[in-house]
Amino acid sequence: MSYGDLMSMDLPEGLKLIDEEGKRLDGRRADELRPIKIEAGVLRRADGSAYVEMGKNKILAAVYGPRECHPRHLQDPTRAIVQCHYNMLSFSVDDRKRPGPDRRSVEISKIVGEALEYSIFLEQFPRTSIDVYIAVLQANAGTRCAGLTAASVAVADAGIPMRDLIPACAAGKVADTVVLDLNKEEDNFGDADVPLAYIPRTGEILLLQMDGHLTQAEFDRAIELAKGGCTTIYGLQQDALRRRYAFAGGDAQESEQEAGGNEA
Amino acid sequence: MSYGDLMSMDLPEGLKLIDEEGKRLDGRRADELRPIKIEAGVLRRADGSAYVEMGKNKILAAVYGPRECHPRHLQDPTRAIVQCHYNMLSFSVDDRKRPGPDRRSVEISKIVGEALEYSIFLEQFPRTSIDVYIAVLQANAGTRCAGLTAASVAVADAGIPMRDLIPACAAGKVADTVVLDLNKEEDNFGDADVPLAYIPRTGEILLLQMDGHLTQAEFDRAIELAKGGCTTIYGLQQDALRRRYAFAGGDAQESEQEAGGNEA
Amino acid sequence: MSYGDLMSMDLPEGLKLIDEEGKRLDGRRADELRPIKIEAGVLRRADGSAYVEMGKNKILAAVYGPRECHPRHLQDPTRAIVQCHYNMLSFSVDDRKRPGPDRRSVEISKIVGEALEYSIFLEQFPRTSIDVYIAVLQANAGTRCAGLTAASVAVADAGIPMRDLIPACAAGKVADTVVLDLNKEEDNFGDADVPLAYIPRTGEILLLQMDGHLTQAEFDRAIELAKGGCTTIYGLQQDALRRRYAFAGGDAQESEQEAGGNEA
Amino acid sequence: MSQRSPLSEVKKGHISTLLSKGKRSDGRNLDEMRPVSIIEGAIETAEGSARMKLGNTEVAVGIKMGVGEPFGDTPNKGVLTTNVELIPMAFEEFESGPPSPMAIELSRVVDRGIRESQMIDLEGLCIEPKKEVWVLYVDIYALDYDGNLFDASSIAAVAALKNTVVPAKRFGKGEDFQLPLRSMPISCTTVKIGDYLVLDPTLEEDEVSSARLTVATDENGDLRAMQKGGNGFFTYEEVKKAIQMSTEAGKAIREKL
Amino acid sequence: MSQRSPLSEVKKGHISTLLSKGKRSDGRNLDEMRPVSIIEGAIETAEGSARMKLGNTEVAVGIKMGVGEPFGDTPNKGVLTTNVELIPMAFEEFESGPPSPMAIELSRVVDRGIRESQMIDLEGLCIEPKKEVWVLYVDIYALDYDGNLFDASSIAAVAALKNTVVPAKRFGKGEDFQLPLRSMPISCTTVKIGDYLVLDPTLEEDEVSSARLTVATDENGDLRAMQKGGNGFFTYEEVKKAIQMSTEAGKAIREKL
Amino acid sequence: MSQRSPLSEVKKGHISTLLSKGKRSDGRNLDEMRPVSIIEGAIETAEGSARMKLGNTEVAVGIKMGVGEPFGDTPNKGVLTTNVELIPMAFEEFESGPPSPMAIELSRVVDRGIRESQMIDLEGLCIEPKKEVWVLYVDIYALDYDGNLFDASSIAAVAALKNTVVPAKRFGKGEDFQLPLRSMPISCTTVKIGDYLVLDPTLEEDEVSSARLTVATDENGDLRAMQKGGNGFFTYEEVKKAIQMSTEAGKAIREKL
Repeated sequence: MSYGDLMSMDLPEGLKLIDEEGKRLDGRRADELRPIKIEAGVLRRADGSAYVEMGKNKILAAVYGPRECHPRHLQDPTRAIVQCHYNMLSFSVDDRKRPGPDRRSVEISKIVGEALEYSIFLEQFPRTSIDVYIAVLQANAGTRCAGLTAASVAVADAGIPMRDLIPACAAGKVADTVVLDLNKEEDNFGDADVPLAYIPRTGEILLLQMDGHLTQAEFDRAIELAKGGCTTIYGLQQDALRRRYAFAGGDAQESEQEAGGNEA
Repeated sequence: MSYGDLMSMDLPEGLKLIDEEGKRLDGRRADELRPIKIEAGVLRRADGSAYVEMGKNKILAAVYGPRECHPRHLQDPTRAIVQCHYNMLSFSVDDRKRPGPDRRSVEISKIVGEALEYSIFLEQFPRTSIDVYIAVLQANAGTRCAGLTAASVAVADAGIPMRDLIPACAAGKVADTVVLDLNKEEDNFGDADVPLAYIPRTGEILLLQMDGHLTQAEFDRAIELAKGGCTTIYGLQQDALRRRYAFAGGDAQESEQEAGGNEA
Repeated sequence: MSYGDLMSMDLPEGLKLIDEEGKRLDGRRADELRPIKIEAGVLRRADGSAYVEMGKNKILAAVYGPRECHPRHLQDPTRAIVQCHYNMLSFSVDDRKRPGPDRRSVEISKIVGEALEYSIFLEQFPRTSIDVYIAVLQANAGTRCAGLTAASVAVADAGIPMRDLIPACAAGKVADTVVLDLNKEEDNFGDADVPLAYIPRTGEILLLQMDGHLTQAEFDRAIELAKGGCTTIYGLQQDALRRRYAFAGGDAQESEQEAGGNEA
Repeated sequence: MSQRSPLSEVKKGHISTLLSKGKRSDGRNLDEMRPVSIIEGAIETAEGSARMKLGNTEVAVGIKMGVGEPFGDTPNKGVLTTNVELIPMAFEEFESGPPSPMAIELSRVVDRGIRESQMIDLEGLCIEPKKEVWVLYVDIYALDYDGNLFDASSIAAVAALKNTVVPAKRFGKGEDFQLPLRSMPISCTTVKIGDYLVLDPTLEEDEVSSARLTVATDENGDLRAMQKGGNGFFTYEEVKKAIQMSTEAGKAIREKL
Repeated sequence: MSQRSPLSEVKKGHISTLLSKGKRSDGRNLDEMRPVSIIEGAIETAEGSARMKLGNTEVAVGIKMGVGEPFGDTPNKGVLTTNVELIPMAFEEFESGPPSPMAIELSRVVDRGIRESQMIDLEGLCIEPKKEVWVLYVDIYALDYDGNLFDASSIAAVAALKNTVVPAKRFGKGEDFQLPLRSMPISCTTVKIGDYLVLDPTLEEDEVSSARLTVATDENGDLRAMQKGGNGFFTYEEVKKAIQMSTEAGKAIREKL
Repeated sequence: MSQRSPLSEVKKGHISTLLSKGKRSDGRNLDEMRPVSIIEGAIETAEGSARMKLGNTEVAVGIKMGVGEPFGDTPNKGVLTTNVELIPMAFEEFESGPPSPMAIELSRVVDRGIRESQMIDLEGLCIEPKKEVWVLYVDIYALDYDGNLFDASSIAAVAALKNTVVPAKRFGKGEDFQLPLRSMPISCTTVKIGDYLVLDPTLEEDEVSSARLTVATDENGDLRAMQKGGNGFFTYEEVKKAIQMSTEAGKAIREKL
């Protein structure tokens, strides 16, 4: 069955999002993340950059700054501002997306940028702008979380003083089951999606949305799973930066790190 | 018969815009205004505001300023400028209007703004802008005149020094008769429309347009009727401001004033 | 046969772009330019202007400047910049063109502006802009070359110090023959087009494009023809300026100069 | 929310001092909404409408409908479009022109509150599958701004949808009928100022807050949509408390509609 | 017209002094148009065209036609679109980009002069009712600007429409035919400088004027469209006088077309 | 290329001195391309794709296809659209918003290299003449910019087209099939610095150059497209030399694809 079929239809007959053994379409358990690969320092021109694969999501993030703030009227004399631009490339989805920002990407840029602002010591760079660009090369549900995960590594790669790295992932509800990290089929045919950005060390929630229908108990379980996912991703972010600094000066390494299970 | 029917068709058979007794579709005589209600000071955030109902027209006007002029290149070192924005809300007409200015609203904003400029002592506020916003909540022919009537009260409510209030209304030609204050059906099926803004005290004409076909004698008669309408509206504008100042400090009163006949 | 027919179809049966005697559809030989008329100083408001007819092309060019550079961020403290705007009027082509710049006109504006920059002593006017406007009133293939030819005369007419005038014309390949100065039918049904701007005195090539399919030998022949065309046009540009200055003070003269053959 | 000018630091101090005494500058309790007044159906040119005041914040909502084609992936469902216009009439910092990120976030949060809660029976708006469906525009205009447009917009939209009559006759599609509704989710918003959570913030409170949480709940107290905003954080305990405040306030407002 | 810089006060003084002696800086009488020159049909790619000079003001008008759908409320009428482009070639203050309010007002006044006067027999442009009609674009470009584009644009548009041939053959709709016209309204514009009314203002006169009145009259001297502009006023006596000047000047121009 | 700041004069001096010794700052010969690395087919959501590095310049190209109507004048041909996006991720001077003249020139040069060379058999993309054809979008994104996007873009586009599979099954139009290609033109670009011609300029070299020539050649060494840019000049001898350098480099790259 092709992508396109799955996208534009009701759940095809006979297809079960979760089978008798509790396995999901791609073989994962309910509390399992998709395979994740994080690489820091992948672009030459940007001040900092990162590449993230999360399942079939492929995402680049680049950071420029702190630098002079454009447009001027956004300058804040007391601190830096973060200008975040989330961008799905035209070929990252099944039906070609017109280049340029649509309303969805403006909203995601706003909430991802707000989360990043919290993580940066903005007061150290008054009047400047820190510009964060997220390019989704291939999308498969969960791009805002994977994009924020990448962007946070790129900010660190740019050497900008940070409170902490920000990991993010979603939990949701599929076939009456609360599961971690929905893929595209689960997102299309599921009942709810809860993207979360959460700093494990402090318990701070920086991004939180919810779509769909959850009882308050289901919501609690979703947050519990997503917190666990964030904890795993946080470790992978740190690994990526460690590899980057270990090999600094040479080309960024193509070292892959897979996140299998997740003891959330 | 619904609005939509009337709008998109020729005049339905058997329907007469003016009957044997000289009465119009809504029962008015040729020289009669629609019922008018004017209220000043209806919004909290704006520096001045007014609400006008003129027949089935429902219009809000708000004024901000004098304040710093944006965009800068429009600043005049010798006086204030008036920036007027006439805006039909999407649901104010039968077929939804796309939000944002179209060519018609740009033209109306320009001529209404020019009329307002004359009424304000602009020289007292060099380099500033006086920003006037007109929102048409419900439209039924004559919105530019009702909008200017409302905007002028809002300028007064903002305490901006004025030469005089500006009343405005239209006259026109319907079924070979020159009539005052066309409603929507008359505007759609009539022969000519003449919007006028006229200061009764001085005889100054600040807004004047004409569409359709009039002999010069018919034009004279139309102006005569519209002058009379302006005189009546001028009184209602003053009443609204008097009520506003009488109760200043408390909430604006929901006092209604209807204009029945009109001895033009 | 109407224009429209020729435009939207394959080459109509029986029609030969070049006949047995080597004559083209409009009777020209392979190395012949279309009739050309150049007039300088045709507008009153602009600092310099010119009108060019090249076959059925009718083109106006106007120059303003050197003047303050807008937008500011384009200012160069060491020299003037040239801002060129090539504009096809809506009725200059068979199918109405929407007013305003499309991608084609942005590209032409860029390459024509770059050619003009070379010809002007920009260093004499730091921080300023020289604004060049080209309006195509009627188009019939070769408008970028005719537009550059006109613009260069307009710059001279504005009294801006120049290295030299820039003549431009195209050569191309039609029915297996390399020919000079393609008209619209030849452009539509031909195999290649090579616009060229070339200063005869110095041999400098300032504009060069190629579309289609040419062997390197055919390309050489096309350049040879186009150089000859430029030499002829250069003479007509000089004549136009001489007529303009001879009658300076009075209205520009309607003197026509036709370029018949061309000994390239 | 994000701009921390010296002035707002002073304001923040003042507001925080009050909050530490359990008070707000307009006298409300921390979990109390401002007075709500709703006038339904006042716009005759709209298929449904509401003008709503939430304290000094005022919005006008109009519903317009038309006939159009369904989307390819929902051939038997009507089409819903929600749009919030932050017109400069309402506030000196709102500008004409393309919608700001704030307006876009607002539109999308209100839209999700209506869409994801399945409030409207969109299948009841199908005329002929794959060919013709009703298209429904929810247009929300801010007229007077004193904070918390999230709740004013979404509650007024619900009120306008409630009195919407599908203009079938005008379009030659049979008799007019009431817009088919199902559940009725209510959105309520809490912001965090210092360590305090306050419901339904005024503009002044909004400006000194660090984070915002909008929660839409249904008749059963289930969650239907949620949106965190602002460059501050919530702990999970704070999220739970905000959900509780929104659920309670939502109940009270639902009774008024 | 509205910007009163110190410089223009001086200019205004000079022009007013002349006017008080019944003179204008270019030697014309107060009720005299500048020389008019019109070249019809010069643009072969257009269905109709005119280049017109009114003194030093110059415009080019081209008519393009195509086949399209009628509007729902006029199923048996052709579609007319009028557009004025104030391109920067014509004047240093004209800018590229979206049309300015001045350009929009101009377009709409010219459009009304053509549309409301019922100059074009739009029913003669119906091909098949409800399905196919001729679409007609009147595109007006300012090439050289020295005031009073209202009259230059509308007169040149009338001239271009007069020589327009409907390109029926090219669209496979039978034989070409002359665009069906009825009346021929002419617009003439008067401005007020101090207490004087002057016809057909130059740019210099326009800049020091306080108000403008454009009046379109037909063969019978009836009024077909009117537009007041500027932030000054007219008395009704002045309006009457301006109408009279426009009517007379319109007659003279009509004879030249 | 055109901005000659004092800094770039210094840079230019340095680069020229090296060139006079036959050297370039990265050690290449004057007629040598930077290392090329191409990963084909990495984007699963695209019908065809390539990520390409040319030295430190990097682009991603994706091909998307759909079904649409043909243009009236080519009723039996598929529709091709080429677009280059200079996103700000790639370079601090690239800006969001409408495409810059640089981006437009790039798009059009790459488009002509594909279109005029008749690389794609567009007639093989006709489904039903006059009614349905395949529509093909070539979308090129600059990810990392160090000069010469002309060649990186056009070569990556060729690579992506090579691995493109027409998604016929997804659109209910039969079995998927390989995109039908004919010739394979390769574009190579030379710039002029002082009197020297250098192939495949870095950004630094591009900034100090006076003129640019992009030449697309096919398997036979025939010319398929050409574009001169920059405000300097070439002599005809220089043009011939640049063509020769591009032809040679094109051959080498064609072998790698």
